Amino acid sequence: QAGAGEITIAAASDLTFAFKDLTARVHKQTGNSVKLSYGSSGNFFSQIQSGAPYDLFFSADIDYPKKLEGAELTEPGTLYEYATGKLVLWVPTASKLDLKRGLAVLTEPSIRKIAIANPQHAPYGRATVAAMEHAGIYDQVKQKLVLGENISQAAQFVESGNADHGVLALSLAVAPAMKEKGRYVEVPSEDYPAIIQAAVILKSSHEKETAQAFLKFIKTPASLALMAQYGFTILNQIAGEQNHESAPN
Amino acid sequence: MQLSVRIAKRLSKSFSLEAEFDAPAGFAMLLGPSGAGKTTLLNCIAGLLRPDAGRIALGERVLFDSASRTNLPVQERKLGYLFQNLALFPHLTIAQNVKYGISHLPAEQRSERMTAMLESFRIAHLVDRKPSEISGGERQRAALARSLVTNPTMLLLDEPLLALDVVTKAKIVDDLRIWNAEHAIPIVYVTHSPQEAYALGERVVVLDAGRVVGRGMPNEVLAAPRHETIAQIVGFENVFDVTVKSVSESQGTMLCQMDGSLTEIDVPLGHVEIGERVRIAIRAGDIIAATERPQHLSARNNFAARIVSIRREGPRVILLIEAGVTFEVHVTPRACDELGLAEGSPVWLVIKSYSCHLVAPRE
Amino acid sequence: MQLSVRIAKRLSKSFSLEAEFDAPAGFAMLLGPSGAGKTTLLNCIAGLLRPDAGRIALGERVLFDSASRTNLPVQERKLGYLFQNLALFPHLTIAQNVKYGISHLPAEQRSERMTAMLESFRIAHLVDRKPSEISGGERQRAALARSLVTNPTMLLLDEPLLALDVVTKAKIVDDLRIWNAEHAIPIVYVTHSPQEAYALGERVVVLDAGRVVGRGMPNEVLAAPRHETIAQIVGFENVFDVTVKSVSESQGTMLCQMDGSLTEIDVPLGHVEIGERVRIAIRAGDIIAATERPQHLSARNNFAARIVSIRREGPRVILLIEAGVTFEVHVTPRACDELGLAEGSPVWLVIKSYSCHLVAPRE
Amino acid sequence: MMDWSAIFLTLRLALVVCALLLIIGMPIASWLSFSKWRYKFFVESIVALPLVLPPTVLGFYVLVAMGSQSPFGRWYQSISGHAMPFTFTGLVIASVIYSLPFAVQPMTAAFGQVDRNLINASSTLGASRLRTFIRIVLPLSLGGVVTGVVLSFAHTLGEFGVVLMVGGNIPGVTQTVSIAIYDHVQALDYAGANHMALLLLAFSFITLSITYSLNRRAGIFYRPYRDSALRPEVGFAKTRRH
Amino acid sequence: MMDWSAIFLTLRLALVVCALLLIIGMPIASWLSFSKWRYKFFVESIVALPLVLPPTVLGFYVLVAMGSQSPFGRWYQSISGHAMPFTFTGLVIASVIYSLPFAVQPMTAAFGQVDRNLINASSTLGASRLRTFIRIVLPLSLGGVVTGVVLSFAHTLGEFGVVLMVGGNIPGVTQTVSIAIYDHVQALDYAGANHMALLLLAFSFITLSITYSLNRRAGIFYRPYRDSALRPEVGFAKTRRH
Ligand SMILES: Nc1ncnc2c1ncn2[C@@H]1O[C@H](COP(=O)(O)OP(=O)(O)OP(=O)(O)O)[C@@H](O)[C@H]1O
Ligand SMILES: Nc1ncnc2c1ncn2[C@@H]1O[C@H](COP(=O)(O)OP(=O)(O)OP(=O)(O)O)[C@@H](O)[C@H]1O
Ligand SMILES: [Mg+2]
Ligand SMILES: [Mg+2]
Repeated sequence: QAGAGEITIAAASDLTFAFKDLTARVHKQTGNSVKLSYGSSGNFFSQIQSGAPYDLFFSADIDYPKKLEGAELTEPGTLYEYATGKLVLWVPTASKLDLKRGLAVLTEPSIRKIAIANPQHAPYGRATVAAMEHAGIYDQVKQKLVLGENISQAAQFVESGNADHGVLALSLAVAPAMKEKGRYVEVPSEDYPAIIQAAVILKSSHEKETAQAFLKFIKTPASLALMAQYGFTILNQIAGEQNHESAPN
Repeated sequence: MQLSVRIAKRLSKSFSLEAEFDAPAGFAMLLGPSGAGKTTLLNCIAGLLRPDAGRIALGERVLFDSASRTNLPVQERKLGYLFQNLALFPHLTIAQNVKYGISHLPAEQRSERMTAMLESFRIAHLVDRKPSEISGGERQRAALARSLVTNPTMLLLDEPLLALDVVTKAKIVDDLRIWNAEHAIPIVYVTHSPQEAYALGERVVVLDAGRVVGRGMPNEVLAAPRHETIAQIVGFENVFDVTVKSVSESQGTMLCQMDGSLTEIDVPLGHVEIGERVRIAIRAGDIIAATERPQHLSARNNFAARIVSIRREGPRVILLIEAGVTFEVHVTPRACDELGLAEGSPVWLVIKSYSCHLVAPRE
Repeated sequence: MQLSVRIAKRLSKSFSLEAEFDAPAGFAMLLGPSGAGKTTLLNCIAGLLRPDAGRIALGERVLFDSASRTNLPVQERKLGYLFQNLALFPHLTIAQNVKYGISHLPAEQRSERMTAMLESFRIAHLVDRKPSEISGGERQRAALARSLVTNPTMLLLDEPLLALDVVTKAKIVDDLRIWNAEHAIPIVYVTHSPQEAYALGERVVVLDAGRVVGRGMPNEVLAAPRHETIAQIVGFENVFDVTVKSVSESQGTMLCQMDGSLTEIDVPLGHVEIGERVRIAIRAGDIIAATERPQHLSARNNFAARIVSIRREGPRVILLIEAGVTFEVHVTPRACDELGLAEGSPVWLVIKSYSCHLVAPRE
Repeated sequence: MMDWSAIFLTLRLALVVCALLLIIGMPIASWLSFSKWRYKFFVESIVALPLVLPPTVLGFYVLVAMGSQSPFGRWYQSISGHAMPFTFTGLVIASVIYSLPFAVQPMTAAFGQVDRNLINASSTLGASRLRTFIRIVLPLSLGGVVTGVVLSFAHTLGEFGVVLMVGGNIPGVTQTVSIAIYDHVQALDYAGANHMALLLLAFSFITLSITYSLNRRAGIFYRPYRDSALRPEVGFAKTRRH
Repeated sequence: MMDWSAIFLTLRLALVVCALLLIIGMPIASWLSFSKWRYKFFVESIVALPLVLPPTVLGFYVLVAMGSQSPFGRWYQSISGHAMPFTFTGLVIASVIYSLPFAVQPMTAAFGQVDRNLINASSTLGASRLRTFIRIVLPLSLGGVVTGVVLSFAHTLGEFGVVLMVGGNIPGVTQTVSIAIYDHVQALDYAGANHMALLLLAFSFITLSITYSLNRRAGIFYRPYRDSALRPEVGFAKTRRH
């Protein structure tokens, strides 16, 4: 079934970098072409409910695909947890703050604005608040928070120098645009509930086979490696790695 | 085809119009002082204002009838209306303005008619100008052309010759007369000028404070005015209130005493009783001034008087002469010189009884 | 305080204004046919149009001078201007319109002045109306009041009595005269009416096609017109082109042949040569009609003629009489009846040489 | 990376919406101007409502109203064979609703300013109400109409929230320039965003400049005393004094 | 869950922006209407530009321009002691820029329609240019000015993209109603979103209705022949025929 297929993927914004690369490979190897539509997962959820013509939905968390599954709008059995998001604490290069102190450093009085994603609906935002609560600093820094509509906007706030600090996704921190501008440190993943990102094939899709093929492709080791390069790793993988690396601690 | 109008319309607490008149084909001159309701009347006929009650018909066509609840839309009344404020379309050229009402004709015919009209009004060279780029009188003529060019079934002209000089005016009066000969339709023509009324009018309607106070042939209505307003319109410079003292049926006159003085004056007989007050109007040109007591004259009224002021206005001299009341008297400059009239000098005034017109007072 | 104007202004390819005149305190009547440039001239004086060249000064104050590049803004010229199109503020009441120019006065004084002005113009009852809610003549008076109430240093009135009836007109003419006696400022007054020019004018300026063609006292300029335009404005109904045949220096006359006929006419001597063509103007009222050949008369011109048409217009009868050329002749109705004049009947025309005015032709 | 398909799509959308708004907006505006109905203000308020809703929220409601869960959406799907959202048609409808007040309001204001005397004059010259509207009312209020068109065109060009919701950001079908730029920004690809934004800016600026300067020269709008000799000295203009 | 602080904040923002736009917009509009400068169209185009940029893009640029990396941002920070983004002031400035054309365009169109004769008349009556503007030009073009104000008020009320970018969604400081609703929608809390949207709608509807019906009665806008006896029959209105 080489060549003919074309699918439209609704993808969470933070997949932008990774999927550019990935879909190019898909096209090269299978001949299938992929149209990418980036946006907020919440929007996609509403749109899919209204009959949006997407084939695949790569959500920024697992709740939306689950809810769609509950509403019988998805192809049964296609739900796939493709990655687990990781939080990082990010500062511009010029900052003199000692990142090794972890989130606690945010209580420093010299810090005025901290950019995070909106905890009301953004998965990373919820995780950030949980992490802050875990560190016992949430009430102290609450007044300093500025909320991005999504994690990408939080990145813009720090990147443009309007916020001093940001709690971002790892996938953004490793993005070329951010890499040169600042330093980051990962927030320990046990400090916040796992941000599981899931994908699902939609029932309304006319190109289910091509979509299946894409899912299959993304599960190949080469793809997983590529995704990891962009900051997306799968939970058990991470768990395994972390177990190895953090053992000495 | 005859226009017959019988309407009532209340505009405000202080003004209401109640008018009734007929106008056959030809000029019906509508006269009346400023604020008399002339424009209001035209607006009602045109359908721009809805009368409170009444009926307007043009020949067989009923334009408005409160009884049968008929109210023909303006567009279907097929009339030409020259607005007092012209209402030329400011964004269209004169040519476009004039052609506006004849868009149903083929282009060639349209241009022909327009050009003919404008040429006869001497503004053909302005076709491509906008109304703001021509003079006041030129605008007036353009608006007139616009209302004539449609071949309407009725024409409403609100002071059409207002802003024009004597020559242009005379020319257009001629044009209108010729035009009317070709188009036998009723033309309601508002004017303040008795000259125009005489020059054009086959019939005259005089309006005052919303009521018709005179109606008929110009000579009947204007030359022997029965109403003060009319007397004033046609320039009866002298209007006096008098009280009837005695009546001489045989002579056809009555003797009256002028209010505020002892002067008595003989006037033509009217339907009044002794002791009643009436109003009389006398043309300043009908009063004769003499330096000696006039003898052997048929004129009944002779007053010893004194000149209050002399003012020369072009081809006439205006005298104010005091004889108990003050009379305005017009004489020619030559007469003035020959009689050696001067301010303060004594004169005799001679007034024929039949120069005194009984007029109904304004309310 | 004298207004002196010397300006040139080109409006379009076909029209340019070049005018020069002085106006001391008092009325300067500006006459001229429609499109002559009267409004343009006022706009230049007011500062609404910038002349191409020239100088405008009011006493010591230079309002405009192209040489010294002076151009006083309109606001600082302190003038009253009655616009030909009135330009009343449509969103303000009559009271607010009139008070607009005297906002610097205390409220009480403002109301007083306004009321006095409106009362004298008989529109005090309309103070609270908007301009769209009053009649044309009422608007005219409101605009006049607005321009007078500011006590300007100069007054520009563009046909101020246009839409008014005879009585109101007379009243306002009186008011203006009184007002001017109190405020000794120049008043430039545009009119089409020779009557108004006579009634108000201490001096007259006649404009034609953008040029001054007559200037002086009303009697000088209007009674003996030296220009065709003027003759037409004041109503010289007869204007003829003639060719000089012979000159009689001793009599002070010259014999001329009328164009298009063999009729010869004796006219006053002018600075012309034999064989040259000149234009003459004769008032219709100055021509005498007789049913028999007149004898023993000083009048030099007697023509056998025939009546073409008779039209009665109010207090006069208009005769068109053919004697090689067609003359318009005015007689009184009584004369007409007494002489038994009828269409087609033969008459004699009698014209005094001095009733024939030599006029410069319009270009 | 220049996304031409997004640019053409946007232009097409703006033009179609603009044209529709002219067709729908003018009758509404002229009814609002000339009607004497007592409860007209009610309609006026309803027309103005899309103004106050955040575009994404409006978009959300439109999406729900058009979507396959609504009777209207199902009806449309049953006759056209496909759902309305996520199609160009859907975008057009949503944008028309969203931009309607921007077209109607300036038009209404302008129509209301036209001198009733001229309308009366046109009627006496036998013109129907439609002809009067086209020949007199429209040209005399062209300033307001053009403002309405320009505002709604520009508004649609830059439209974001509604289109995002209803369109679904599908490249080549419903991805407009503003969304494409937004995507770049979201991807922190500022260079790409700048690139497109500058192009959009330049294009808009040139279009606007041409419109305005043409208008100045040809006088598309009627202006009292436009090129009359009285214009140069009008009292309101600065009068030089040397 | 009703977020009153967001509602008050939004109202305050809209009112402040509206007031500022009146102050800034009217001079610009009157200059655009009355100036005779050759290259005026240039300024006209620049004023119109914010129209065509997607709000989020505009917001992003404003964010960058205000930020501590820009000279302006640093200057502001040095005099005020804090950065401009994420403050109410920042929101106001961004919204003013964004809504400027919505205020200026209808005003310019309306000013341009005012009869020059009346302006001339005012000058001859000794009125300064300011007085002429306030007493004559403004009342005669009130329709356009009110349109400008209503459009910019409403536009600010519903503003989303720019505020999202510049505001940082800080409750009580920069979280406006539109963003609060959006957050509800994003959180799939449709009930909460509906609740707030309905409140916003009702409030807007009532405000608009009151404005329009008051205007109808009191005749805030000048209209030719407003309550003249000629009004009821004007040719353009439907003439009944029984
Ligand atoms: N819209 C209106 N509302 C109330 N009263 C009005 C309105 N229009 C005119 N009037 C009044 O009605 C009367 C008649 O007005 P109209 O315009 O018919 O007079 P007119 O005879 O045409 O006068 P003019 O010769 O001055 O034009 C006037 O007293 C005027 O003040
Ligand atoms: N804006 C303009 N542009 C070009 N020509 C104009 C303009 N306004 C007037 N004209 C022309 O200039 C000439 C003089 O106009 P003006 O208004 O001064 O005449 P007027 O003497 O006031 O005439 P009227 O008695 O008819 O008001 C006319 O021929 C007119 O067509
Ligand atoms: Mg009238
Ligand atoms: Mg004039």
